[in-house]
Amino acid sequence: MTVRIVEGPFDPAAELAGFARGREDVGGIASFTGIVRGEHGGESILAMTLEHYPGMTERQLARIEAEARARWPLLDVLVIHRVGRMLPGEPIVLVATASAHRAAALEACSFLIDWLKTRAPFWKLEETPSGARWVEARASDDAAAARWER
Amino acid sequence: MTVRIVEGPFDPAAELAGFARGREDVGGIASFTGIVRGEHGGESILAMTLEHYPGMTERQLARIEAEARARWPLLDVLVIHRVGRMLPGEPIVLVATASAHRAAALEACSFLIDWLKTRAPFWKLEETPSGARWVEARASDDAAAARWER
Amino acid sequence: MNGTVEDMRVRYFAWLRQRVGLAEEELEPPTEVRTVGALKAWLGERHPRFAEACAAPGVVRAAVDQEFAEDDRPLAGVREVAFFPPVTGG
Amino acid sequence: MNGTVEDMRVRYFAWLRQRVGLAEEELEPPTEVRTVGALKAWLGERHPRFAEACAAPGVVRAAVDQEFAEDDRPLAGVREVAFFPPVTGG
Repeated sequence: MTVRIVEGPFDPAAELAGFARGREDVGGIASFTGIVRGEHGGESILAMTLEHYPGMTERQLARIEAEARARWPLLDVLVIHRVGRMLPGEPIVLVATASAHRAAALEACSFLIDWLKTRAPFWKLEETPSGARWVEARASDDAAAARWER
Repeated sequence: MTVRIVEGPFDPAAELAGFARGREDVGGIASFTGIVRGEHGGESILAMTLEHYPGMTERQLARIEAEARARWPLLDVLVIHRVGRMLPGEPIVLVATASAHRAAALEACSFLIDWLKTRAPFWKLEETPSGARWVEARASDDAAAARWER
Repeated sequence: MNGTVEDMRVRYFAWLRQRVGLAEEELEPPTEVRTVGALKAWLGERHPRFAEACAAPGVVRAAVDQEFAEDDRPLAGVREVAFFPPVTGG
Repeated sequence: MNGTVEDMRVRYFAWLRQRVGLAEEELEPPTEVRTVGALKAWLGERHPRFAEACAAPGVVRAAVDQEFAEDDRPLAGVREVAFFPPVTGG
């Protein structure tokens, strides 16, 4: 079970290659990689800066990961979130889950990214040709996270 | 959009590394990797052989993939399924989806593996210490696939 | 298009292939064998263990020209029919 | 535990940090500032643009000792309070 905040580029494929390697109890691995898009709301994105709240971020991610493990029989979990300035095409976040069965891996992966998006203290600043702007929270993210309330 | 049947081992991480690379319109990539487990129903699995129906397999996978693209705004899809004999810990199947937004990528990935499991002509033969046995279809797989009926 | 079938290939997969003892055979069913269901019954006369498998409901699935098919599927013009147990891939 | 707060660190993130013009400050709020809501009002007197942001409902979120907190959260014994807009990570 690993949660990591990284300040430079990371390689999701390389991280996944090492994830759950050599285990014979894993039947399925699900993953989600979030990537900086080159466009948002019709405007070009030149770069994206992720600000976060050091300390609280790690605490919240650890809590979200523990909640996922309490809800699904997970054999392993990996969460990597990049902070700082990054360019279009670069990965922002990787969530991976391993379980004996696919439903647990897939559902937990969706849960982790939904809760991370609404409960971990990160803020996105987009650089566009007309200046920098803070990304606004989306109601659809709240709705996605609310699916998992109980 | 790629659908591949492979007869030897494949490397999901390497496949994912190349998937959707260099695109700036992809906001999220979801993936599922199915792996041969070393145990099933309390018995050790020594090896697993995947039989399929050449021709029909490719046709069904192409159809399932087209259905996913019709339902979600996908920018790319990758399906790789191994056939023949393989060992515990080795990947059987990889499904990956790329979209501008995460919900489409995650849902389409679940859909693809659910329909593949119930609509593509593959059959698993497990080798155990007490002999070989054909894996029985699971009602839970039918239920998972039925979620996507409409 | 009178239901006549010529040079039909019948294929068997997984444990059905093992039970029948054949992966495939080229057959010329009589003209009265006009549907998948009729073909099943006719093949059952040649292969007792195939008939046994067909007796259990929902166990033997069929594909006609590589598309899933039910028992009422007509066989006119069909070149390939396959029988197999429920799929278990992924 | 009478609500007295000493040497509290207040932190601001994202556009709230830019509006206030500070990432953090060490403060000693008066004893009558006993909750997150009261702290917001008191900080608003020092930072007019913080008061402006707080006037819009649901825009300024808070964390107390690195846990999300609502306006009624007591501040007794608290060492760090943070204010920020809704999160947008992932």
